[in-house]
Amino acid sequence: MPRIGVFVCWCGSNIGGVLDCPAIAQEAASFPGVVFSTDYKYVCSDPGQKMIADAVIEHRLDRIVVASCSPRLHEETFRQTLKRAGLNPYFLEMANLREHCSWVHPHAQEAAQRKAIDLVRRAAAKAALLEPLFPNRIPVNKRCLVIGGGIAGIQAALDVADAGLEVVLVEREPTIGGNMAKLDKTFPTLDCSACISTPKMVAVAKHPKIKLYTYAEVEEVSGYIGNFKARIRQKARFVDHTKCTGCGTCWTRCPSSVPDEFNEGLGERAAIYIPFPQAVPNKPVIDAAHCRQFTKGKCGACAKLCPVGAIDYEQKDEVFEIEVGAVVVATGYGLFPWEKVYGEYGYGRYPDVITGMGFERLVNAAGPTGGKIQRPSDGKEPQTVVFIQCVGSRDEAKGKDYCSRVCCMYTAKHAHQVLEKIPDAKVYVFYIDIRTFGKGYEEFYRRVQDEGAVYIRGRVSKVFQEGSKLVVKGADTLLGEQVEIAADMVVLATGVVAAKGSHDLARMIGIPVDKDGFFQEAHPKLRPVETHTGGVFLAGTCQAPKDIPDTVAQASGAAAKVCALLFKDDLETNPMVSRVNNALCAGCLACQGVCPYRAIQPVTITERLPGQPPRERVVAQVNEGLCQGCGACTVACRAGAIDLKGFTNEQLLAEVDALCL
Amino acid sequence: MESKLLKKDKLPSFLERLMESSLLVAPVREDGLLIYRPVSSVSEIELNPGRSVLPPKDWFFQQTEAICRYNTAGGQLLLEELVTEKNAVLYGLHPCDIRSLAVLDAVFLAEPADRYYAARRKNTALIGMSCTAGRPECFCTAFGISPVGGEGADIHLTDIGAAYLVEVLTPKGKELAAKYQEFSEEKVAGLEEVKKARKEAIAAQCSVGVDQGVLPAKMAGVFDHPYWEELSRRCLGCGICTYVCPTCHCFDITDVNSGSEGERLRCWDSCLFRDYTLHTSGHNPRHELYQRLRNRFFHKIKYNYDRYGIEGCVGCGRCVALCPVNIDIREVIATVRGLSE
Amino acid sequence: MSVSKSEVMEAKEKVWQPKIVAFLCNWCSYAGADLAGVSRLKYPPNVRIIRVPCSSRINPQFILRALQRGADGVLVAGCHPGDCHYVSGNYFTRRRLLLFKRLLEYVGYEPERLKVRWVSAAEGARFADTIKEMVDELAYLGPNIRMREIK
Amino acid sequence: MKEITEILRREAARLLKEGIEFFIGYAAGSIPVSARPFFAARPEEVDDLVFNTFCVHNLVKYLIRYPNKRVAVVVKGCDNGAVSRLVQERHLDRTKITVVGVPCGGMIDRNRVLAELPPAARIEAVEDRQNALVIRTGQGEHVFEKKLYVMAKCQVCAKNNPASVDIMLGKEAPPVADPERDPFKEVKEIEALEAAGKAAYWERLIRRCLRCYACRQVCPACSCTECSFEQAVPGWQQGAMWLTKAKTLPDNFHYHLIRAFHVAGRCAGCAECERVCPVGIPLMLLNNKLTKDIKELFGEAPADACGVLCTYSPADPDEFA
Repeated sequence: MPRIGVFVCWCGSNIGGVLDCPAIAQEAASFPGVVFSTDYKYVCSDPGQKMIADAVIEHRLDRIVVASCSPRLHEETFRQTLKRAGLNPYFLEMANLREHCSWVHPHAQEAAQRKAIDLVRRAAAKAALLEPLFPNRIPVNKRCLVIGGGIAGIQAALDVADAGLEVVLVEREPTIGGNMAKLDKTFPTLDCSACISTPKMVAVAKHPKIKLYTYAEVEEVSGYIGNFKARIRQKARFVDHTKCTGCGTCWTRCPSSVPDEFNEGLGERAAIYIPFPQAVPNKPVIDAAHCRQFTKGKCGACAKLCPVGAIDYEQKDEVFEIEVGAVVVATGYGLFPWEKVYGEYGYGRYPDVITGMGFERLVNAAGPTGGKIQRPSDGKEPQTVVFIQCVGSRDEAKGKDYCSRVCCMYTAKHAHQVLEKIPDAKVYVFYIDIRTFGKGYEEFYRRVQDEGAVYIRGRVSKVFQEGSKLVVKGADTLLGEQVEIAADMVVLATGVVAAKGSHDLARMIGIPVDKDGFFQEAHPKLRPVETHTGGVFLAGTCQAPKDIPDTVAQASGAAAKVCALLFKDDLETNPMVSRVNNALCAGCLACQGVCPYRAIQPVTITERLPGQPPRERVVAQVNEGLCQGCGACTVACRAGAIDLKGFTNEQLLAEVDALCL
Repeated sequence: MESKLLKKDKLPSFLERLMESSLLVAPVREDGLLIYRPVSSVSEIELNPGRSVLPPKDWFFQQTEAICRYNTAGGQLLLEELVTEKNAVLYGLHPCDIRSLAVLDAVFLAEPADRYYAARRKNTALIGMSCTAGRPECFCTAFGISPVGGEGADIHLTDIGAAYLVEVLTPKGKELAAKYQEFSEEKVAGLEEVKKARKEAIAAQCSVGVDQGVLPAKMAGVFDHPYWEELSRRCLGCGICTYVCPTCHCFDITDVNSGSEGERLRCWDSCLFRDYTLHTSGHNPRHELYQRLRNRFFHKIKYNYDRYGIEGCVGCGRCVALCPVNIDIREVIATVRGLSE
Repeated sequence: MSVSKSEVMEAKEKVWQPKIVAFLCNWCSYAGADLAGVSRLKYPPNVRIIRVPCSSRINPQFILRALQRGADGVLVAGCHPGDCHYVSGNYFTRRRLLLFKRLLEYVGYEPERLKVRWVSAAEGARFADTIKEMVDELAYLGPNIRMREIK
Repeated sequence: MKEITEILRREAARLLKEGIEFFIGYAAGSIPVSARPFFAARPEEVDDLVFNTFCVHNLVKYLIRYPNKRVAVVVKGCDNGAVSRLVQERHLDRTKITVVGVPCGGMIDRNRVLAELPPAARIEAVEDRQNALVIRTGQGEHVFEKKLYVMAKCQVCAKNNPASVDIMLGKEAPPVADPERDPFKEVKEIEALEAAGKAAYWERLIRRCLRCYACRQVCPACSCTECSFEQAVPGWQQGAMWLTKAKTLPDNFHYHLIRAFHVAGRCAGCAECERVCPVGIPLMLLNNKLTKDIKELFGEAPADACGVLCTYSPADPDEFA
């Protein structure tokens, strides 16, 4: 019979203010197996933990129930307490009296008290059946996979590589650089985006510890912390980069022209191309969907012209597998597809209604207009420019209620750029609220107002074409009147959304996404770069909208986490994994079918029953390194031969029974 | 022995009167199944029952019986024994089932007597009922049972057309007869002949004979015969034969807990189940199905006789009729006889 | 069936209150219930929570056991489909419980006795609302007496 | 039928001479209107083999006992599904089994026939004609039109000629099922009841269960080495005590609901569970309910080795959102 000790925590007044903790402890003393019970102000405090350790010795306790806060918070704390007290750390069961009782039922103290007693009874019933568990050790592969080559991925890769670890960086576009490479200037310092990001791009390409795969995609990630396997598809570029010198002959002479995605469709590129002049690698790829050699079966201009014979129309995708110990997901963001939902702004029918990112390209010296601000429709310099903020942000009607965090500032920057480049231009900004929380942001916003930008608080209800003008109708909610502006160009501050394909990626890696499609961090405050999957970390806007300094900071944070993990030689495994009782297993392997980690395999055993001749038969076997302890197999197993340590059938039934008294 | 007549039309009112002072357990047909259970109205009763699916043993030795309650709250053990003291009358027992109670008595009433069984037995009066026809599976005569005999009942009824012949066989029966004498009439002559003819007619249908006292001895010699393995090939290992058997009496004890209180239950068990003789070590002396099936037949024909002087089978034919794979104890008896000759 | 009942038990029987046993997955729904607490959302104290790693750990037999031993209603909550911490666990849960819930209803349990909900770690309010909703529904239905031994 | 029996004996003798361990078929039963499973182990035993309209038993379950032996087994259409299921679940090595298919014209529901004979009538002879069963008793001749007295499963049977067997005996039998009959008619009738009505219906039936486990023992989908409901000693076997031996309403319900759930999507519809039940619980109403729901919710059962509950589709209906 186990000897259970029950420790009821007041958590100051958090629990003690609603529940009668001494009475709970007193009631707990009558539960089967409980030989000691007490209450204390803060059980998690040093004296509280010492009290447990002392009681273990004094009362020869071998199972501990702590009735306090959520086990998600302090389970590990108390496991360590048990360990220090000489007990197996898994001889702990917690009753959640705070989050699940006192905090939510302050209005019904009597019923809450009864509930608290039930919760402790449940914990004691489970505690009585706890078994000692022992972790295994698994080796750690000292290589890191970074998915996404934007500024977040670049920063994470460089930090990890600089620490001396190997990095594999995979980018799906032909170049690294991401969205930051498209930006003209960065707020509020107005330094040139390319000038500060391209050196980092080059550093990645040159770093001896970084293996860079561009135009490649991660197709599958399997395995577990310290021991992942990733399958990577290197898409066919049709250009042999080992031969190519990046001379540029091909793309200048290519007869095809295609809307240029890098320039947000505002310019054109060839079918064989580099996305922008400072691309890394600075070698082209062929866009087979638009190349005449592929679509029409004849052309071959680039192949004829290439001085080194690097063009290879026969090139195939290559698929290969790498092994890594950690994964950093840095897949960035997309922009809100406003054309589909904003009918009031013309569903994208008016060429002079452009997005903020389009404006970035328009104003960039390497952009389609060579840095001159010209309207796409007729190439004229706009005299009146209207900026509309919160397009796809903070707009529940369009399905996005969060703030994208960067639009206020980039719009201010755009306003500044118009006023700087076009003398006497008129600039109007429609906004809901202005959010300028960063260092130097508020000052920059004031400066733009001083420069002449007119800020109008209110939403725009309609934009329509009238002659060569765009009429912008809206409300000025501060003055309480309707506003109508005849503009030459309208710039929409489209919000930040989850990147294309991020949902599929999340499923492939096994990390959750939040309601908006961004990857879910393990804790919003305390574990912002970790995910719920051990060994997988987040960097940048794939987690939530953020500006460049925050992105870079998070990337470095993720890199620090990767280093902390990969500098270990081996890891302790979670001992709460499945186990098979061979005597009951019929070898049907229903469990194998439901295991998401491929942790179950058939194995042939020799069964020796008392008084029976030995017999060979197949049973299921759990790989404890792969098993993550979800327990799906335990329900698939009809015979109950497979059980989950720490959450056994017997324990769970005891919990049900204890709650149903 | 006292004999009387009970007009058929008076039987319901007699039973109704019985119900006033006792619980009446009687054959009832539910969805075509004949079972014995306490009734609340005479109209529920099948007055001239055939063979029930479940034997009436369930009344004395219940399939699941709470034998005590306990409470350990506060570190103290409180026990409450649960013995039924209720008076009951069990109506409509056929001779084979009456005999089965003698078999169970040998087990449960031998010292130290089982008090749960003993209490029910003591407090229950038995009203027997002669058979009017045999069924294809009947073979009670093989064990010397008369299909019209009431030995073991307190009062025994035999259908003789418009009335029942009432035989009052025990002091308990006498008490009942005296208490309800307004229902009975004096017996007419010639009824013994009716009974005898009925007995012979049914006996002629019973195809199997058992040489009492001889067959048990013969069985010892066939314990290791391959026949048992062959027979067991089609056996499913279910518990039908044991659960419908009027003399099977194996049970298992289970505690059903609910926090610090609970009940101790006595539940029927079956020697055909794989965990029947399973030891804590994992060893099972009857690991193979043939060993378990053999044990059942040895118990019915030999062990029970050796131990108590009475066979463990009463020829009711329930197991023969209900075995899903037609394992027929009559064939087993015949085969064993053949094997040992 | 008790020999001597505690006063708490007797008090409980006087005014019947629905009792809900909830099985919550550790990563989403248990965290969601924690969030309800952190956010100080109030909901009726009729629910008792059992933590499991994943909703796919919930054997239908646990649900049946709870309903037979004293629960008036059972709540099963897990991550939203596609968001399972263990990749696919809740898809299996969904299949199993779609079927099992129908089976329970087929033998006479009212549909309200078993509720399955997807509750994410961010949906504290949804958890609290689910409990409120269940308590209302169960209070209307009355005590669960199905498939129990009535002594 | 006689013809089939003759071919059957011939084939059995041939297979036994070729060295198979057993030929599992049927022999005449010892009680009227019955047959029994029969294991022929030697060529001279084949003369006891029969195939007639009483051969209701699904013999496939027996194969689990001989996982490493060469065995031949007679299957009807409704028994056949169990073979592939047991092979998929690795209980059987298909290469070691010879599956002998017999065309089936429907099996007689013995209980219904006997119930219509006059009480205490002695059966003297039973004659199996093409479309009728003729029983002679001391009180005359009773003719039963087979079509009206076949088992419930036969009335909706869509596979009375087993497919993909190793040896098929005789000619294909014409369809047995009544095309007008909805296989889920009874299930739908129960579904239409109020909750209280459903509970009353099932409580009355399930309370009666003896827990003799015949339904489990005969079921080819109940293929566990040891049933989870037999693990009565918690802790010792690292198992949980799901059930006690107690015949109580909750435990009876637990047993039947979970057993039905365990065979969900794996039940081949042979209805043996219902046939063997000594207290007449219509167990197929549970199995058919699950079969119906699976079809409605997830479409036709996939060929997945471990069945419909071991797989999923992200597009499964979501009632829980």
